Amino acid sequence: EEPIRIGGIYILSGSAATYGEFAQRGINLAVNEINASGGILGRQVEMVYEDSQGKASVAIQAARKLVYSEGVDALVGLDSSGVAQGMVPTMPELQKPLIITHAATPDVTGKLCNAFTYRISVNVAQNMKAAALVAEKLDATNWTTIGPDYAFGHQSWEFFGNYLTQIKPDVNLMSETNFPRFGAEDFTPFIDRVMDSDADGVLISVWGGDLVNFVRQANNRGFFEKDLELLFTVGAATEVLSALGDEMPESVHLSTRYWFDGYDNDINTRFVKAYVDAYDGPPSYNAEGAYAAIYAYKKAMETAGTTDGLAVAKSLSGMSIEAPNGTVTFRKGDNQAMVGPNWGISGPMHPEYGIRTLTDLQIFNGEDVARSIEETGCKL
Amino acid sequence: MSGIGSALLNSLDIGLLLFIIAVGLNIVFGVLNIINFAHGALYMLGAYLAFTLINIVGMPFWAALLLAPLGVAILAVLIDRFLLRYIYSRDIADSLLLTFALLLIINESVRMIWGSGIQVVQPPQLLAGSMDIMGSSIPTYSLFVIVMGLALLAGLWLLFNRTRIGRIMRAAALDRDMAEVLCINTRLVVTGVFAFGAWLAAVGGVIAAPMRALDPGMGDKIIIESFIVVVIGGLGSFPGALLGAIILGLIHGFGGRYFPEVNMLLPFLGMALVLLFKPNGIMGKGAAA
Amino acid sequence: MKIKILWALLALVIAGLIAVPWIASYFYIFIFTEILILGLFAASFNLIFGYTGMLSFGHAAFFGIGSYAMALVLIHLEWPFVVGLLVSMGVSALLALIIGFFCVRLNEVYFAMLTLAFGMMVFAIAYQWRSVTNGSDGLAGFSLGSFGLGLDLTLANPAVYYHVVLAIVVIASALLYLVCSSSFGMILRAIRQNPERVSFAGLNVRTYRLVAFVIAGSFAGLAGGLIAPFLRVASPELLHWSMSAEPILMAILGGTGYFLGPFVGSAVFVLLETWITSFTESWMLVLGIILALMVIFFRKGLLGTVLDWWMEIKK
Amino acid sequence: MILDVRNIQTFYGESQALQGVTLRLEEGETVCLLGRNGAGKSTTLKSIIGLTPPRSGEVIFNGKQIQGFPPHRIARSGIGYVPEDRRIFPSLSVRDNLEVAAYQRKGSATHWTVDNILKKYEMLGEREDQDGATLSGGQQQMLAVARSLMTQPRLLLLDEPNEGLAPVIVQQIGELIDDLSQTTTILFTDQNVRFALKHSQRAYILEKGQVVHQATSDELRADQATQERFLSVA
Amino acid sequence: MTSPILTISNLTKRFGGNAAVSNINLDVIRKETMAIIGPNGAGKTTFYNMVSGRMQPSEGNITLDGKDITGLPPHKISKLGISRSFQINNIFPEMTVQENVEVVLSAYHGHSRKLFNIASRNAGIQQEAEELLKRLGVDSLKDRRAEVISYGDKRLLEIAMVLATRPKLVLLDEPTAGMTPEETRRTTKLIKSLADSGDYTFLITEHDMDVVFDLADRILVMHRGEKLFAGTPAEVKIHPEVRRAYLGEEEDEVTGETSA
Ligand SMILES: Nc1ncnc2c1ncn2[C@@H]1O[C@H](COP(=O)(O)OP(=O)(O)OP(=O)(O)O)[C@@H](O)[C@H]1O
Ligand SMILES: Nc1ncnc2c1ncn2[C@@H]1O[C@H](COP(=O)(O)OP(=O)(O)OP(=O)(O)O)[C@@H](O)[C@H]1O
Ligand SMILES: [Mg+2]
Ligand SMILES: [Mg+2]
Repeated sequence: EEPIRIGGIYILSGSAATYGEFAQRGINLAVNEINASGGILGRQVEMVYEDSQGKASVAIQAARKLVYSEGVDALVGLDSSGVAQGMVPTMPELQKPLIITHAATPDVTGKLCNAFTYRISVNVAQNMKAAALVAEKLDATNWTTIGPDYAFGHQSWEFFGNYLTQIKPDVNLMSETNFPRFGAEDFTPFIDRVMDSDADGVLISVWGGDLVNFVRQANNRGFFEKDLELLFTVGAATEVLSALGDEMPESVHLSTRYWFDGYDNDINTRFVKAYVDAYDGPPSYNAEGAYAAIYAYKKAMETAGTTDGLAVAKSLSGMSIEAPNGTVTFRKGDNQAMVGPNWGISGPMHPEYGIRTLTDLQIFNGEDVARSIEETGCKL
Repeated sequence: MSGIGSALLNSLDIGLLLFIIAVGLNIVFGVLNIINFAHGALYMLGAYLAFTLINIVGMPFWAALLLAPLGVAILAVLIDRFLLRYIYSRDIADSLLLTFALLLIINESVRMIWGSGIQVVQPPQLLAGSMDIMGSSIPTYSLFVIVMGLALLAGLWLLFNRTRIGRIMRAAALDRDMAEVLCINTRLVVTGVFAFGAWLAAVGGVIAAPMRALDPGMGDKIIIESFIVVVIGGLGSFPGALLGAIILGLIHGFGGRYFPEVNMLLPFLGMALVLLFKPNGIMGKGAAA
Repeated sequence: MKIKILWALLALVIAGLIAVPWIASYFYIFIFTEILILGLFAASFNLIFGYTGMLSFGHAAFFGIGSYAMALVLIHLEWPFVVGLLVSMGVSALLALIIGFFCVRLNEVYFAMLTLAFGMMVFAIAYQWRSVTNGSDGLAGFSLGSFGLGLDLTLANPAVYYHVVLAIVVIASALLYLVCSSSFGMILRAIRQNPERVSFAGLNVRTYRLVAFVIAGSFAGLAGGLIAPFLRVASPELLHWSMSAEPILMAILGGTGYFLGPFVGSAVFVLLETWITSFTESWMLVLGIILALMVIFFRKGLLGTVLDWWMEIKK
Repeated sequence: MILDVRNIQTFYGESQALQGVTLRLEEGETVCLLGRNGAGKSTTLKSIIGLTPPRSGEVIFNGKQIQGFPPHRIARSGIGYVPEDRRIFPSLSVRDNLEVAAYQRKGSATHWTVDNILKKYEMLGEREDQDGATLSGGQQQMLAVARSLMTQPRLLLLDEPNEGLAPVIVQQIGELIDDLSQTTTILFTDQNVRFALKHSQRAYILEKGQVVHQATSDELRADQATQERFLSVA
Repeated sequence: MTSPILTISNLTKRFGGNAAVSNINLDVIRKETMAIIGPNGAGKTTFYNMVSGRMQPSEGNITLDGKDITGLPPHKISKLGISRSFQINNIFPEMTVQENVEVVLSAYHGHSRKLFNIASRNAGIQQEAEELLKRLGVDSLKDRRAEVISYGDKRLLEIAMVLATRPKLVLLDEPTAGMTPEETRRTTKLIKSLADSGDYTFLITEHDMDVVFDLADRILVMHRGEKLFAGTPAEVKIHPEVRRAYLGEEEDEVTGETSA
């Protein structure tokens, strides 16, 4: 029988190509496991990838190609928020389900939501609500941010500020914020600026290679010796931690959408082991998301008994699956998975992986940090 | 350290790194009349080679500084012999297209060889840490970058203005046929200049490696910056390239801090203003526009 | 005689293009829509590059602003499609007038760099003026209303949209072609070869370059107006310098010396990219190699090489 | 024999400019190449120096075949060339224009140095630091000849050396040719038949890419009929 | 008849410290042919560059038909009726010979502003171009690319282009340089017939004294940027300083073939 084809749209070239690669790793593991145990509906699973180049226009053409030319039954993917924003509105046209595994913009399961679009990963709103809960317990009162100068950085700060002032009205959100250009490579001016200011709490949403540069430059500047509460919103991403090694300071708050050491269940144990065996290092959050997405399709297709796009999309809605990060439910009404971010404090070096460990790990409950359906603006 | 002082110093160190990278672009353009889009890719290659030599092979930084640029220069000789030689006599558009193709090839090869992960190189022991100068602590590596930049500037200036080789390069650039009949082996000059430009790019890459995280998009990040540097300072002028690099460093250093809403615009605004009022760049000379 | 055969061939190609929705798989409707739009974009670029000799690195500014204009019209005003196209052209013509006013006084590399600077300034504005442009996310989620001109077309249907694009691109190209072969076009070619001599013939070279720049800009804007509804998004990457590089590549690939060269280049580029990405993830490597070989061996561009070869054997 | 050109054929793309040119120069001779516009005079010189390599035929210089070599190798073997359009390096100074051309062949003496040239040709000496582009037409021509001397040529090819020069300068160029011919073999072209014959010992006449006549300069001077026939000298 | 068409007063051009043209005063009479001679570097081309708008004078005024044109850009000066040729060939290399002339003609007739006519269908301009080429004797080359025709033919083409704008005042910078004697004679004759037709005023520089003495009504001799002497050909020939500075002592060589 013909295999089931699933299309993956990720960044496969340029600076952020590493994220596409992580997703591919997670997907590979899932696909191999599924195929080894008989596939989906008795059919083997086959992946077809397209490079989004991080551009909405490219991703949209890629999706059309995957659906109309490659004949895929379902789509996974999307790393960048801009790509997601552009692509999601075209999904009803394609009549195939899409599970977003990485892009974090709230809108795609908010005001842009539609019946074909799902997200299995944590979004900015969820993560920032958790961040606010972490910040609530800290002594800092003057908060500012350092984030990339595009939607993600600005949105993170907005959501964080809103939640934090709700639960802790006496904090001060500084008007002096810092948004270095994405890919700027030099963050020293912004680091100096924060050090010269009255801030005692900083939300840092810089990520990826930029974050690596940021941390190293901050070390040079003595930034971490100052008495500041630091929240790194994507700080516990394994690629960043392994690049930095012990240059990542201890005792700062790091978040990730999935911490490999945080879940004590069989699926996670199996997943982490398989990943470490295959790729020689701990899995990153977006490898986990992509891994889980394939299993989500398996369950949805088997529930629907078909690979028909509309039917599969329908059965995804409200569905729960067991994933490395526990039971994951796509909430009816906005199709956002109820998953909680992981926040912890950077601790001693991990004996095997050469990265910082997370101590005092807090795994937030997905429901607790999610916006209500009314707040999302999604009308399904 | 006071805000302005440290911002100044920081601008200087970014500026000099940019200078080292951009000056090769400047030379290749000035002598060969080629806009080398692959210059950033060669810079990246220098950085990745350094990464391999230092982190994998375990060589000291200084050996990498010597060897990695040499390797890139050798690659450049091959590129010149097998690809560029076909298009030197054609107009600038062809070289644009070919070096763009090269950029694609090198970028992808780097991704295939080194993977797309983020890599980090440590500075050598000698240059790690900070030094106290006038009561403020300055990363030793920044000083090293500044010294390297200035040393290269001096060397290049001497080479081009005080040696016959420099004049020969300029002559070959102006009129290749005429240079040929005056006993100048222009093929050799051309190959040499291209390899030299690549060498400079790679030196920039090695020097950048301990300061910048390595990823397969790092070349693309630098190429437009290099254009800006070259244009602001003036095509063909080394002190100009230095000035352009420092100005761009200042724009980045102060723009982000004091005009965050328009910081992306500023470098380009600066470049446009320079071109409008001094089309040949601040220190450029040569034919009027 | 040969010229007649060429015209007949062209007619055949257009007939083939009309038939695409019926003869090719559904996906090719999208591919050909993209080819046509990018072809028009590249042809507009070639008016200033191939004909007038001005290498612009900022042509995407007009393409992108055209797409933003269209998106804004559709989101906020809900005007008919044709009106949106006219607005796109108008806005980009205006932008081209402003940018061109400064740029046409410079030559060659300096011109290229100044257009790059202006193009990236427009990009930076679109990226950072979040209240109007929605920043890095771009404008998405607009719906296509009526076509206008009393025609009842369902633009949301890709096949219909394809035919609309085809018709508009053919008309626009015919206009551009007229401009290129007019006396004005001849002056542009003369300016490319020897601007000084043209000024000694009594013409203000800057004015001519500016007019060419504005015409090219407005047609790029038209192409941008067509791309936004096609992609369902107007985003900053359409304004980025790497988008400006595309028409350059396409024009050179196809042949800058021929009016249809950019269209051929666009077709080759889009098809190559589509095909290569199907069989390898390292499509950049393969594309790079193919590009390099083409530059080296097809120096007059594909169309030029083919035409030369054809003229040769039929001699 | 210092130069032996045997039946060379040279093409520009598909169009053939030289249809088999044969000529010989003995060491020390000064020979002129005459002919109407487009006859192929410049192409002959360019074929010898290698700028337009002949497609067939041989060029033997100093006993060695040189056709097909890159121009710099031909030039290094001892041939100097001054093109008709001068080709001064525009943004190099007069001094630098001379300096880049300096070439020292192993085992031969240096006749020409930048300093003795600038001294000898005042017109250039006065403008040592001026950019090539800003020289007047005549000054550029002087510089072009002087520059070619810097390669210490044994054979000098001059393409219309006095085109665009004032009569006084033409005289000077004539004197220069006479002077150089003491030490150097010279092959030059000129439109001014009288001038050419006065300063040469022998002449070749080209027409449509072929040598149609050769004679000593004295013979040709006297031969009004031939002059009229091939050179339209009334 | 004797009202000056071009009046030059105190014209000076300095480059750095050196004056390439220094304090020239001159009236060019309508319909006359005036030659400017002088040693290399005397400033002749620089003088032309100022009159035609290619360079801005450092000092002084240029008046055409009573209108001050000092410092106007080339295209304006051209429109006012001054047309020039160049010492170094200045054509459109990739166009055909015919198209080279057509460009100038359509500029002159204002067709260049037409965006939607088809240039190659413009019979009037085509015919006019062909006539001009015929007049210069290069009509047989009309379909060849301009860059491949020989040097002499390029110079003739350039004269055709100069005449295409029907100028009142024509500046020719060494029109016969590089031509064969035959072409030189033909060109001289052509210029003479144009001059005699009374439609043009000519300013000519030349190093070929035959041409100069043949054509010129008056001669301006420049030396080191200054006016050395101005007068009739006969006066110039015998002027001792001119002989020393320019013509050289051996008169027979100067006058070339005619004396032969
Ligand atoms: N670059 C070129 N491309 C094509 N044809 C050329 C080229 N240069 C010269 N020719 C042709 O070759 C022939 C010989 O030209 P050449 O320049 O050698 O003549 P010449 O005797 O030096 O004439 P002149 O007295 O005008 O300098 C001419 O028919 C000319 O048109
Ligand atoms: N742009 C410039 N900068 C500096 N000096 C210049 C410039 N242009 C011309 N000159 C100088 O001005 C003087 C006059 O030059 P010009 O070209 O006018 O002479 P000319 O009379 O036309 O000579 P020829 O007969 O050789 O063409 C020369 O000494 C020349 O070197
Ligand atoms: Mg010649
Ligand atoms: Mg002159």
